[in-house]
Amino acid sequence: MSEQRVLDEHAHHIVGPRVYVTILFALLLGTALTVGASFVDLGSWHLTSSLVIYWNPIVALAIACSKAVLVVLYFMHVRYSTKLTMLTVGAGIFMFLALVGMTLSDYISRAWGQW
Amino acid sequence: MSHISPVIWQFLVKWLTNSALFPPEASRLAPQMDALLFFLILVSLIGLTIVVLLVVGFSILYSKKRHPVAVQVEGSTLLEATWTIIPLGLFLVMFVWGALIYFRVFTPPANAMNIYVVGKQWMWKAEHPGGQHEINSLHVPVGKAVQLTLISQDVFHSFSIPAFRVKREAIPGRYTTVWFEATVPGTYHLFCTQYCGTNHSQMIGDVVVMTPEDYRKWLAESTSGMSLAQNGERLFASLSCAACHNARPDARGPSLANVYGSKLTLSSGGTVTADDAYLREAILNPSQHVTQGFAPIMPTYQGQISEEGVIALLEYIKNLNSDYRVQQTLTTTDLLPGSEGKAAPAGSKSAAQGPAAQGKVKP
Amino acid sequence: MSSSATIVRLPDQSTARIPKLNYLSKENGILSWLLTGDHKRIAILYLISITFFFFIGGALAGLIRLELLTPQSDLMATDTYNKVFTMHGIIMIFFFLVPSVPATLGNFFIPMMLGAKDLALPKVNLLSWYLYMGAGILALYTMMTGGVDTGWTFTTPLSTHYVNTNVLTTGLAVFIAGFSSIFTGLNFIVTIHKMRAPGMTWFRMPLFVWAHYAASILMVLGTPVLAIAIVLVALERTIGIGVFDPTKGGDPLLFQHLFWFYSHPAVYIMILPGMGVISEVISTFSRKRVFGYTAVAFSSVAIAVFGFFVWAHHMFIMGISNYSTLVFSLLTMLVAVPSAIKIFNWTFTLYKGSITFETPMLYAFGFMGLFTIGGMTGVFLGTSGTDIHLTETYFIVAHFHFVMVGGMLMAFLAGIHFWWPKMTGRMYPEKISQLAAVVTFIGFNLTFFPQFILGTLGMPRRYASYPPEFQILNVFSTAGASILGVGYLLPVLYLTWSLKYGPIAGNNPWQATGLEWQTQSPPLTENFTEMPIMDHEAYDYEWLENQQTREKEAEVTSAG
Amino acid sequence: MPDSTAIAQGAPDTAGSTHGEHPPYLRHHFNSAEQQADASNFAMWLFLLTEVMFFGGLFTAYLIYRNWYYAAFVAGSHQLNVVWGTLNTLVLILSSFTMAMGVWCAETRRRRGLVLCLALTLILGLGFLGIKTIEYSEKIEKHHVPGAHYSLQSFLDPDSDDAARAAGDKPLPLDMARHTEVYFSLYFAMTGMHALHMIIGIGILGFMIFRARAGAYTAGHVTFVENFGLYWHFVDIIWIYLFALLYLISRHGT
Repeated sequence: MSEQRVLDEHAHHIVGPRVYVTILFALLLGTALTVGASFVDLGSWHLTSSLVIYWNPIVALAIACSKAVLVVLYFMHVRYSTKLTMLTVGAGIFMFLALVGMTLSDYISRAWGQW
Repeated sequence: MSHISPVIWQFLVKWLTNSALFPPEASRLAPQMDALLFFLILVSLIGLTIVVLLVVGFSILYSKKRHPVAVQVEGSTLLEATWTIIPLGLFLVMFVWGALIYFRVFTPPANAMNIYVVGKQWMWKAEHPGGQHEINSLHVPVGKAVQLTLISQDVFHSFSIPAFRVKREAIPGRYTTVWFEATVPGTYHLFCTQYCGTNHSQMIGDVVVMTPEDYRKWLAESTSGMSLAQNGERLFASLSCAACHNARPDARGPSLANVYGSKLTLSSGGTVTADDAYLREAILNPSQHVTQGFAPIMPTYQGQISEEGVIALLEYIKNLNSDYRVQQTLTTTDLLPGSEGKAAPAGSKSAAQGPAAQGKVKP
Repeated sequence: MSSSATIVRLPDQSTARIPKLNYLSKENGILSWLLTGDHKRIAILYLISITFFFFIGGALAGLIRLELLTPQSDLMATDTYNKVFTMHGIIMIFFFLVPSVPATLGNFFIPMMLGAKDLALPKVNLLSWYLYMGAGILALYTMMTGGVDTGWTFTTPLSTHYVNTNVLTTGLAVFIAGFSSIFTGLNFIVTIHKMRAPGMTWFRMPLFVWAHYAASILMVLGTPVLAIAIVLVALERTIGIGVFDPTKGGDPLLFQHLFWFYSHPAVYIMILPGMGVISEVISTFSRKRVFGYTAVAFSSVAIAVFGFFVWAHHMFIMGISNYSTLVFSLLTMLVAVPSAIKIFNWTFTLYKGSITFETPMLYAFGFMGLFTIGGMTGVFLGTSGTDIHLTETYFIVAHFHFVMVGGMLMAFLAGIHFWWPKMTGRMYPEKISQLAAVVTFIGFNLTFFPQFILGTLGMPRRYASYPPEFQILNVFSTAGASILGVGYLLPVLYLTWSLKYGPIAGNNPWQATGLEWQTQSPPLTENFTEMPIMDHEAYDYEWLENQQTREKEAEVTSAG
Repeated sequence: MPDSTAIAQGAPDTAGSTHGEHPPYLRHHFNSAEQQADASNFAMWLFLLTEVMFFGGLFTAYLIYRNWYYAAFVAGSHQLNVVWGTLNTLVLILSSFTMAMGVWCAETRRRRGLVLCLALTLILGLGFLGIKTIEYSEKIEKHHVPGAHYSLQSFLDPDSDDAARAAGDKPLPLDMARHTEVYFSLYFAMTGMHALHMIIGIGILGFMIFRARAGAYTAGHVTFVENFGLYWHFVDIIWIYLFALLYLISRHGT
């Protein structure tokens, strides 16, 4: 990307249109996939009589996550930015999971009855 | 002492003579709870003494007068490890000990007698299996394990008997249980300790612990004529539950005889124990609790039965150990005044709206 | 006291002058304050406003104590009483305790301690003060127009369906106040990461800054969850959505999960900055580097991290699963450890020091005693077994007042007395301030210690009337409260007095080592004449002495 | 999002003109333009952190009730229009792309390009809100807004409802049907919060276009554009999840 001069306040890497276009198409593809997947029954996996894993939600979430990751890494430049930024993103994800996980743990274990 | 104001002096005397510093121990659990409590107090006192002694001691030894020039000390890994590990160890002991007590308080013994308690703004309603109702008071026999099944009709309440060292929240829409075994006859405080609105501080009462014979006497003279189970039976009939829940070969609902406490397999595949909580859910949200082999056709009774009504039904189902009774109720249904307990048409939202969800069935 | 018993070194009053050019004299006029970007001026704005709210909350506390003087609810009707304690809680927590040390002392001194000219985002800093004031005024308006009686915890379904008081406006006030503290915390984190002077490595920062860093993390990550919980309560009240409504299939306990996810870390937001103050004070008045600097620094971070995973210990008897109870009880035990570490490290900072007993040090001692009690009684409540008996009684009231009032407020006063000469350039009368410290300590214990006994006896909290046998202890408590009130009024009086008549303090009256003391007091708007270089560890008293001798030599040579 | 405007230390007129050698947009309390840029960028990330936790509460509630009332959630999601939903997802992704391009234009000092990109982003954002309005009005007509007027009709009697019939829904038992209200509570809470963020973003976009035409962001100081870009992408990410969780629970026959 020869024509880009690095600006005085930007030591950091400038992401160019080529990357953005690629990501755009990846995201559009992901959307198509997830909509498509939701119309097919991907079946389930019976671990026990009570514990059953359904694939549809898992696939949907997996696609959503990969789309999110693309946006974060390229549109939001995390891939090219400092450790600190990555750490911040990591902290966000971690606390989010802590909130969801630890709250859910209560609800799940309530179903186990008294003891 | 003459220079102390007479008022304060009076207070001191009164306090020292007739005001306790520690609540009475009136349940089997209380001494165990207090043992832990004293252990905690002891540890705290020791810790506090250590800190205070060190602070005071250092302040005297190393005051600027005595010790004009400070000696820089970077720190000591050994010391820091000590006061990291020792407290941690103590805390873990407290955790385990506390957990054991917690287990005890919330796991009632099998032979416990069950009393239902419904909390509502701002009163406690106790329902004895014998059909005795009481408000803001609870009569229990001495030396018998008593299990309370608590539920709230509106907001969070909390059922607290300090002398027994037990406390449990009454939650809207869910049963909670706690148990105790009173050891000393007498009258004790009963508080609502979860803030529940304007008259929170008036939601108090007495727990009366009686000798077995007194208790029997009390039961006899305060009975309402019909037991909870009998009320339940009438309700069972008037809601014509027996139309499906009769043990006939073509019955559309499972037989309820001896169902209580049994393991059920649900149409969803999971298995559950048919306890109070499950039966309550099965009445109010049936479609999530369909027994295997039956169609999800049972209508919901959400908003049509009062909590007392549900409790009566539970008592009936609990005591239902033969299908014969059901057949009887089935035939006696038409004898009952049909109006009674005839609920609003299913699906009427207004009935389910928030505080309006008071039952129309008063046995 | 004799000169050897103090380290206070004031300049010669006959010649000393307050520097002509400083952040107070830079500009004049009300606008120069309302539109300022200067962290020091914003800190002063905060100081004034939180003092105002503190005394409103205090007045409400006075009413509560008066009502409880007698067993019957005779001073006011029960619902009035409920409104009073609710507003007391909301004002004290969201409008005093949370912003108290960070927004005033933190705002003022974090940039100076780091050798920066200002916080990273001055406009955001000002914005957060405006948000705070807006929220505060809204809360006061709510109080004037009928108040709210849900208790500061907004417990559903009480707050959504069973009260018809101003829950919405109060909720909005708390929501806005929350964003104010989010922006403060955000500002601190950015400043600490990006604005440190050359040589100011992480492990050369004063522990005050470490403590604020930890607290800021909690503010940034915790507060939004409270915000969304309040939004949902508002929606449930207005259009009647069913997220927390048991009659629609919602779970009222979910609200408490979300609420306590913020409100438990919030107590660390409140106490951590106070701990930071104590570290500074203890070190300065015993002329010693804090014992085990790294341990204290990391214990702050540890508290912040563990603090996020213990919230459900507020719900042990409220119907969370027994398995969760075990997990959360265990984690609660873990979070208690770092606090113990801090206490002992402070204690051993005194060891082989050269201790003097100026007012800030007295408050610090008070803090250590009271916080130890408060912390230990916290373990009583974290222990799932005893929690059953003690929770929701006056024991819990006493516990968090020992931590919040006995701990945080003592620390706040210690900090105010410690940095007052730097903020105003003037000294306060030492004797009377020491008296105030002692009065506060006595009054506090008399007020809140009886409440431990009351709680153990089983007296429930939030009761307008109570069984008569509890009266004596309540009378003690009320008597103590009045003494406490005096203890809090005194500083206001003599500190205001000192603004005009106090002796000139000079740059470094305590001989403290922090960068903030190495510049004039009151400081310049840009804090330092030239960017300071941090060439020594924190709390390096040798460095300070060499520095001073060097300065003296310089004067001598310039004079000769 | 009031703080991103506050973060903008961009305006040349508010420059610390005292330091001659420094670029005009450098605020006096920073030592270098790079420090200033890093600081505001980091601040923006921290703000997004708070946003994550803000939505975190909603996602927690969603997961709990979805597990409890799965059937109700499926029936509820069948009331949403996948076509509109997908269209909105595409619109938002496209707007994210134009925003990213805008940042690039600013970084490489293309004024025209920047204005164009921002304008496109704005239009797409408005398009998103427009479609959302259509969807909301459908819900209002069907009385699927939680509260006093909530109607269970489409769930008790799916044949009376096109969407439900199309999805081949079976009638829900009354108790489960009632729980669809929880689903729609969460639907409106989540999409509503998201839409609110969009509206704020569009407001800021308008302000930015105005400034960009004056060349404010193409003179080397692009922090504000970049920070806003971060915000916009974040809002995009939230929608990516909302779309998957609210619209696509189960589209195949149950």
